[in-house]
Amino acid sequence: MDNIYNSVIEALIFSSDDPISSQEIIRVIKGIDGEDIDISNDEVEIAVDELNKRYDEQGISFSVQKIAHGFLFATKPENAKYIGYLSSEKSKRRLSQAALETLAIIAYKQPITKPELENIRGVNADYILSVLLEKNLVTISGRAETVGRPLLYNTTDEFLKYFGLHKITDLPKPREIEDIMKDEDFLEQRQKIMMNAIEEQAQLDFDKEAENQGDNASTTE
Amino acid sequence: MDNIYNSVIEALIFSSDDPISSQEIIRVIKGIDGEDIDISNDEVEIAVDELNKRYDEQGISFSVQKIAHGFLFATKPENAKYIGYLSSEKSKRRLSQAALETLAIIAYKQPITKPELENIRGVNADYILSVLLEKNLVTISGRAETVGRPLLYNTTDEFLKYFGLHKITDLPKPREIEDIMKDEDFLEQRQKIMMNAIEEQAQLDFDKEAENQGDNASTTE
Amino acid sequence: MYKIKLDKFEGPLDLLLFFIRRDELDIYDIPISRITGEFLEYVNLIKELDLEVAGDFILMASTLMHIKVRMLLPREIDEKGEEIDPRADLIAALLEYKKYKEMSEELSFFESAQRKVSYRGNFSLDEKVSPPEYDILLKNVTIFDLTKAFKKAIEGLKPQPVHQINKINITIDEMIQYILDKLDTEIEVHFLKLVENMKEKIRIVITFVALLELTKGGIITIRESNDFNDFVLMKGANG
Repeated sequence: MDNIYNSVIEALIFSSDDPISSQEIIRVIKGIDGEDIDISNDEVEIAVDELNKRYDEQGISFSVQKIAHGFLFATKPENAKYIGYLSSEKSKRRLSQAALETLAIIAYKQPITKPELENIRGVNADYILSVLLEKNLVTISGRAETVGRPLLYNTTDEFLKYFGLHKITDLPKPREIEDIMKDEDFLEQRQKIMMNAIEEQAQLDFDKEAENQGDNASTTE
Repeated sequence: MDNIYNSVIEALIFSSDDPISSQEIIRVIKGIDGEDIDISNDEVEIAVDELNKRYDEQGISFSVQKIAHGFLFATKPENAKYIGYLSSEKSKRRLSQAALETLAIIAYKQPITKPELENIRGVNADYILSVLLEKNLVTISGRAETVGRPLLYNTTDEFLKYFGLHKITDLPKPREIEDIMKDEDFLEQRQKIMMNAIEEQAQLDFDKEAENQGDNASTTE
Repeated sequence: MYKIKLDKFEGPLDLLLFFIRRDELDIYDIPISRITGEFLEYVNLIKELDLEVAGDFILMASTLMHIKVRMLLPREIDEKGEEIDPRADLIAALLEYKKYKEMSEELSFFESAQRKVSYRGNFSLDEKVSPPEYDILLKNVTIFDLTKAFKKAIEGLKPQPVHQINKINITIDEMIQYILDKLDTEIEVHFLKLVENMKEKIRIVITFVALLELTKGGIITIRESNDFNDFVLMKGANG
């Protein structure tokens, strides 16, 4: 095999969404450059070893990992705490989606009680309400006249400022959004969200499995 | 800044699936190593330049790109055909002419209302706006102060990422009206579009052929 | 009639630009009468083909005819006493549109270049150590996101309820025993903790009935928990 394929192999592993096997790599190379290209599984393995050797020499903080189904890139453990910090920021963003939804319901339905809110979202709102109150995006405006006289929640001026609105009636009307976003689009969106959830779960499962395999690998070494 | 952070910066960018800004990188480093760590945006930029220089020297087939206000690892174009063969991602449809025109207007005139937009293109924008919102290439950013208080539209970071731009001001300046009308350009421009279309067609044909070959390859294996 | 590919035009302005380009017309001196004629032919063609694009084109057709009429009348005069060309607004609109059409071509080049680039595909094995810390971060959130979130919330992402009827073989007596067993090992049991792992609503209901039974008999007592959302079970006088 020519060394020129090192770079192709590197790029293929880098951009592949799933771990890529040497057979797949060979299939791609032959697909583009012709069936008569002479390249074997072993040669792909050697290429990967060469790549990793170069990364090591250069003190590069990632390398190609071999797992059951193929090759993939991963960062080395040295910087794990920094990456963990970054990904925890990301999970905060996910949590923020719940906060955003809560905030949206309050914005459109205000004044609203906690039971009403929880009824719409279908989950307990205590924690998120406390954070939104603390961030001064919502405030308690009084009590409802209904049984138990639950507290009423409203958005604040801070909220308006955050979203660049002059007054609360400047919010796009759900009607307007409906006009813009066709119903099918929303269905599609919904499906996407559900798919995302499923994928995330799959990813989690995969991670766990990979972790286990990693553990096994290291014990058998 | 210490050079030791080159490796952290490299790992952070490598492990992030969204463009990560130098501010985020600094926040992570300070979050882990303490607020008193002395590291500036410029130093992050320099680190990234150093990393890219090393990748170049080592003939590594990807590099750090500045995209959508942040950094992201991306392959160099050299191996595009191999990667395209591997992933159906790249065979995704391009944006329509209508979508591109609408995006161009929003990009240069943002924030802009739907009536203004329709006025420039001379056609109703409902459908195309819904498509662009759905693709997250534009977003609603507020309301105009004018009569009827119409919604305002802006481009998103996803827009920047789609077109490989670091920031919106990286877009080329539109020509002055007077220049537009000195008009051999008219023809030239038109030729450019045709060439683009031809190239595109060639690429499609090529892709198809590659696909067929791929099929054949797998049957002859 | 010229052969015109219908789907090639993004709107009436695009079509007008095409006529101007094709016939090498001076955009500042558009022969309105001729171009109106061509435009109307095109609109009729669309109608004949029964295409649903006509609205914007018909509007432009009427604008063109209006300009055509005004061309025949004595020119209006602006504040400075200069004649107003009835075509001025149209010309300005054409130039403005042309400007952005060009930029859309630039965007198209960026798009082409970007299609040759791929981002990293797989992130599953990156090692990370996560600090256990949660906060809410509203970043890059626009009012569109807010409205979308609202729509999402009220349209209910809750999956459609699936009514699967499973017979649950559980009796109040069994649950009484379960609670008593718990209280043998722990002095206090929080109700929410007690039902935490119960998947079926009916099981929770039966547990609740069971503890009511126990309370009635004075076998256990209950008190409100500190956060008022829960209550605590303890052995009672008869327990």
